[in-house]
Amino acid sequence: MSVLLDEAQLQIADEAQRLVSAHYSGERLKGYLLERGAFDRELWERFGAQGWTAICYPEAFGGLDLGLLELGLVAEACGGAVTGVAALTSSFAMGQSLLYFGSEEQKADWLPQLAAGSVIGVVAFAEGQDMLPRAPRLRLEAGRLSGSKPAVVAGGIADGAVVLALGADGPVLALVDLSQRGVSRTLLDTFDNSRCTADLVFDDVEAHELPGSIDALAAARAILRLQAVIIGFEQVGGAQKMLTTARDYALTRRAFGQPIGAFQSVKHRIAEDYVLVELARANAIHAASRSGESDFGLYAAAARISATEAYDGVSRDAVQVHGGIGVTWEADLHLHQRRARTLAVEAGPLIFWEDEVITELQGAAQ
Amino acid sequence: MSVLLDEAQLQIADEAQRLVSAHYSGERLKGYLLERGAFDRELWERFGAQGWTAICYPEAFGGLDLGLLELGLVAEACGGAVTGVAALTSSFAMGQSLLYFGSEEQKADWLPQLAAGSVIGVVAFAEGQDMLPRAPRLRLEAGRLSGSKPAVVAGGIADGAVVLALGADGPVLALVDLSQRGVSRTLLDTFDNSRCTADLVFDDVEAHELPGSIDALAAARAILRLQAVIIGFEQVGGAQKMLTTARDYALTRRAFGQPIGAFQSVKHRIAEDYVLVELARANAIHAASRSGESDFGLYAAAARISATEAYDGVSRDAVQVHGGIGVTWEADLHLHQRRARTLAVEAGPLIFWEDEVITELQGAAQ
Amino acid sequence: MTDLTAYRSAARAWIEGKIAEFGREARRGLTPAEDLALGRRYLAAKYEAGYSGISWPRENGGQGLSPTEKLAFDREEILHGFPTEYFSISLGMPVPIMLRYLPDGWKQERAIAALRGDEIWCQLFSEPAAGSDLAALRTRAVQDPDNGDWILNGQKLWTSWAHLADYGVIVARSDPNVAKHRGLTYFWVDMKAPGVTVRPVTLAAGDAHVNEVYFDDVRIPDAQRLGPVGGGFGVAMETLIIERYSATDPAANGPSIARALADATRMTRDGRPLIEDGRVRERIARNFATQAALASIHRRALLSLEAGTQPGSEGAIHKLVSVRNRQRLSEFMIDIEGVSGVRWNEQATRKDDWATSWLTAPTGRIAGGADEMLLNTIAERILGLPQDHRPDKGVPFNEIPG
Amino acid sequence: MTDLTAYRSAARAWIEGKIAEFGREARRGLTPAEDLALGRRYLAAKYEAGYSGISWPRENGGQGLSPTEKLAFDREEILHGFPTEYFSISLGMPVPIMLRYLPDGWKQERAIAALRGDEIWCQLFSEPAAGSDLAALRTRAVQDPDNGDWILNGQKLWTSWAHLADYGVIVARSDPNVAKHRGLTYFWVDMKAPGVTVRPVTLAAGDAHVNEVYFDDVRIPDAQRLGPVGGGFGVAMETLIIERYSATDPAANGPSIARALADATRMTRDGRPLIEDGRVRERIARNFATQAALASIHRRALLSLEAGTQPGSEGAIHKLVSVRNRQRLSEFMIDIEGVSGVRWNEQATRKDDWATSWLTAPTGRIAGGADEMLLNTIAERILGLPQDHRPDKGVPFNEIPG
Repeated sequence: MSVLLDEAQLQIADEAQRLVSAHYSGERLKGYLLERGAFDRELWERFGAQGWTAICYPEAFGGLDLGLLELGLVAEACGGAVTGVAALTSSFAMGQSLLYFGSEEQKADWLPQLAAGSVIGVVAFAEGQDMLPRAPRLRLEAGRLSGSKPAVVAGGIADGAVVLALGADGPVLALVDLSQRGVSRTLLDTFDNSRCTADLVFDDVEAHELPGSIDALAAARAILRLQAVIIGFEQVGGAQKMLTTARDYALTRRAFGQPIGAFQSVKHRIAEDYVLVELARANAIHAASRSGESDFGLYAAAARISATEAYDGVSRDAVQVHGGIGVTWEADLHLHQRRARTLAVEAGPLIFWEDEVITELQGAAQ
Repeated sequence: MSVLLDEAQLQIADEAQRLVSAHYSGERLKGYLLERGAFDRELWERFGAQGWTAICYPEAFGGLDLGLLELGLVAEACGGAVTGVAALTSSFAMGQSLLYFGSEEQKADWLPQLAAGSVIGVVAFAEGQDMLPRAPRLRLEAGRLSGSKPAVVAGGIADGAVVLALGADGPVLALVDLSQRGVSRTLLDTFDNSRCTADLVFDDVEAHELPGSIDALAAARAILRLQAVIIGFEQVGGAQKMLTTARDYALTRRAFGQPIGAFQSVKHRIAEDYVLVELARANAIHAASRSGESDFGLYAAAARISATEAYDGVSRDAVQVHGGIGVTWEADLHLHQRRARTLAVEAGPLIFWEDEVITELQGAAQ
Repeated sequence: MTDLTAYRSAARAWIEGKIAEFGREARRGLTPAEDLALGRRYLAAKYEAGYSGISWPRENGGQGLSPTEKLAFDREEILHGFPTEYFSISLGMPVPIMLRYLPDGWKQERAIAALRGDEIWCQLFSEPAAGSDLAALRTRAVQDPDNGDWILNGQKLWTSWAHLADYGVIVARSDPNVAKHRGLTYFWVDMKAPGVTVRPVTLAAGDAHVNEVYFDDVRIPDAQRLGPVGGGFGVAMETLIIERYSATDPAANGPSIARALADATRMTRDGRPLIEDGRVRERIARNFATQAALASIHRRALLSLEAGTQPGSEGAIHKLVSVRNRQRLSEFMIDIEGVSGVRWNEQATRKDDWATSWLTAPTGRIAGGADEMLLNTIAERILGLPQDHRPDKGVPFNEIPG
Repeated sequence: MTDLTAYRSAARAWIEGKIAEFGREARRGLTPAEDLALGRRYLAAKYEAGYSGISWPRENGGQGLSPTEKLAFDREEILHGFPTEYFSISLGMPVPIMLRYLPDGWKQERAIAALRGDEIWCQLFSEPAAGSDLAALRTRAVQDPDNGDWILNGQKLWTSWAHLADYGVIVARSDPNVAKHRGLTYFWVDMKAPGVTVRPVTLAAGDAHVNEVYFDDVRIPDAQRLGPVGGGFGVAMETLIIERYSATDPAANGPSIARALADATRMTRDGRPLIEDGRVRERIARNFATQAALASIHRRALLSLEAGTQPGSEGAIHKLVSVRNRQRLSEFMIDIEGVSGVRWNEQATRKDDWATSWLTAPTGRIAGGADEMLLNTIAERILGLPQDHRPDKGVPFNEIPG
């Protein structure tokens, strides 16, 4: 890692771990898996009470004026406990969109509430397989939004959204209040229903451009990078938890007269997983430390790649180490398996971020 | 495998294994590595005497009228012994080009000699990173060839070539006698000099179109597939040899009081290698059995992919299993390491054959 | 060969005639009970048509043909998604093993009932502390000195279809004072007997066809013993290799390569079909190559069978490679779909749907021989590499630290 | 921090002033002897400038600074390909260990000679039958009861730069009657002494910097012993961890990511740059991500050092990941070059050339800790997983089957 955590950061991490673990229950999360549209509202309210929803906002909007790293540490704790709270990262993304590109009025309307956690926000950029469609099918004409956005994380529970739409002169970012008539949501059946992922449909709904987002694709990309780093931390937290679980199981489960961790097929698999987690953690922290720098996009993409490789890989391996018990509904490993894959695609799949790395490297080489 | 070998085929395989092994010497091959332009001429002459150069030609041209599988079994034996004979597959490719696409005169001039092994042939299709360039830079104008072909295997020792060139109306296949003035060859320094790989330069040299190759790219592709299957067998032979070597070493070398093969890191690695070899062998034999069928291109490409994965993978692993002794010049493992990579690129790299699979699958799906 | 070809054509004709009534489409939307009933009807029809127990002796209700005919039939049947899964273990292992060990009469009645789908047998081997290490099982069988009856106590786990089963075969520890694999004895049990309790175990994807089975003082006569006292490990091993060879799917029951190709052609990024992306091409092409090789290996095994040779390592290679590849390809296909890749239809099968295939793949890599055990099998049996260190070797079971 | 920044700037200025005379370009085309001579001149210049032995005590010829300054210097120096490889082992392990164990006076003379490049020390540990399993070594050290001298007999292997070395440290078996790691004793030896024979071992890529070293009745006084009789294994372990942390290259001394990008941009298929192919993009992007992580881990370790904490597993992670990735990326870059990928220039370095990088990578995965040993280190020391079964544990060396 490029930075060593300071006292305040260590304290945030500790507190987050403590609160989230105390709140964790596999049974509870399995309930959210089975029920569309439900999420861990109680935990979400605690996030607000703790000030974690306020981490990345200026004091003027009720924020704590801290950085990506601090929010990342909270997300890491959430990842370890596969919390049923998708709003942490979705609200963050909407809030940052407004903070960077919104009008003063838009900020005043939304940021204090987002910072307090009293409303839930989302961003909706992707369409089909395009994370940042150059010509969105969602249209903004004369302040009215028409069309749809697929598979929006937290879309089923959000109060507001920043969407990427096609305006009169090309792509625009627009703010839309989801409580309006004409907004409909279809909660999707997904393998991780706790994300409250929904298709959003807009039928001639009022929406307002974000005035700072002249180059809307660049603006959306900037927001996606910020979100990807935080989700990267969440992935690291999940991967670390799966690593620890696999290690602990390998020490206690016995076969052929010894702990299975004594077999190199198990032992080396777990060691490789440790390496994956360490690489991912290093990249997440480094990316957080580069926020605002010209190479942030490059390191955000790298962090995202390592985080996805780690969480997918370690959760896959952890199930294998557990054998039969690992594939039961009762054991909590499938919660991580589901979450790993969910986080992997919701902030953009590997091929997207690989392409981002290449584009940034090409830019830097010129 | 789709076919079980019959008695005659088993006998060819046995004889080839016997002759080639008797002839094998790591020292001898290392000599060829150090000296550009040298190859195992004595073994090559034995191939001719045994009739192996004649396997895939009709009796009218002094051939044995056997199939790809029989030649493949010989190539497999050659692969196991990393022979210093690149001409087996290069002559085969030239001969098949003439057999399928040449005039009667061209066949009469060259095939009896190629079948007897008294001349050495090559094909030269690739330019740059294109295995089958659509617009070759090598030009054929009014029966005169000008330009060059890079890194032609056996190019340093060949008597004749079939080249892919750009004619007046597009790509053509042309036959060229390499003993002419105006043909120059630059032997390359490669990591496997026994292949006698050379850049061929043609300065206004007489050459003749193959009249049967109306669609020259399709014709060249057909030849490349045939050659790839035979080289696939050679790769399987090499991979099998590395597998056996690693297994034997793992049984005898001891560390920490037991054979290293008792450590799962070694044991499972070798088991995975066994699987790679079995998959590659199955695909090679299946491809050989599909020669002449409409799906031959698909299975030739699959065979080539599995063969490259196997030989690269198993030789990489075999060195690792051997530890320090495996990376010495004295041990013969690096001969396979070099040969694995050489065979991998000379008949087209993985990305080329992957694309071939996709194209064929797309064709079949329509 | 001509005979076999004729057999295959006739089988195909019969099978195709059943698709409308029993095929994949006919099953869609059925309740579990309806689907099971459909399966029983299919088996009865199959029995009537002479396609059940193809390679079993005629006296046991079979057709007295060779494994080749059975495989020829199976390879056609597997294509259509008939409701056969409830019976595949029953007819694959427990019924054949009991036919080997039990006296004539009753066993033939059972065999025919099983072939017709009227009765189902299950196989009670694994336990919570005995998975890959089967010989570590703890279910106790204590013999009553008065009448020779055995009293079973313990817990079995991962028993497929136990909740539907009428009978089961079970291996239990009859002597804890000897080395672990020497103190086991093998029985058949009536699954409806007093003291047998079956509880379903739900798996990660929500499916529940495996069970925990508890035995509380279940009393069985010595006549239900298969093989000698203390010889249970051998009979268990014999059971596991009865069906040495069966029809296989190189896609490991996941979606096909053709499906991957179609999906990657349909999906676009920035206006271009995903199939144009080298990453996608690589995955599909390499998976095709591997599946083609598995199919070829399978065909070779069939030809070997026809030629009278026993197949070798093909089963281990197939399971190891195909399931792992299915897992990775499914993960990748979810990935490239992007944000909508998280969609999941609980009704979809692993053959239809990348998400279901991916979510159930871990089970495939563990059940019926974990990857690690398959690698050991290949390394030890085929390559002659040393067995793993096993500290419990030769140690009396009751002296092995828990 | 300001001090360190100032130190780094001064170091950089000095180093940049030496590039013309000693850098990569200056070395091109030199004979081995000329290059070694250049290396000695560079070390002398470095010593004069006060950049040798930066973290060693002043009384041993060093600068009395911390590892932080040393690393700051090394990270600048590593960029330019100076001829330092002949001295890196010498100054990294043998000289520091002898400084710990030998009496004052002579040792300081040696240390200064080594720092100036006038003398070179080598490290004689591995043997034909003792690689990863160092304690299995067989070189005998028998003590002469008359005068306490030790007589060495045996063979060492993989000794880097032994053919250039003036002195060496060696571990030998002094007592075969006890468990293998308890019967070893540690000495220093004069490499020019009678009975010492050095033979170069050529590696797969043709390079010859490692050696076999034979000891035939080489007599050394007991004063050349380091540590107690029978304590050699401990001193050997101490030697290996002296240089816990050094400057690293995330590309494992292979070609850089920038180089891969440039090559893939230059090469075309069907008129399009290869960098547009998803397969190429994936490899380059994922390797970039991994290398970025390794660099970050390295920076964290440096910050930890500055903060006074000992680094942990970073070295094992770095070596395991970076070399393996270098091997695979090099293989891939050769592949996509197509038919010309087989070209090889024996003069090229592994940093310059994919083929050389690929051909030498296997050595990197074995020397100085094989992948398998690194995984064991991580699993056992960091994760607390059990040690491998070792049947020779506690068995007297001469009773272990060969």
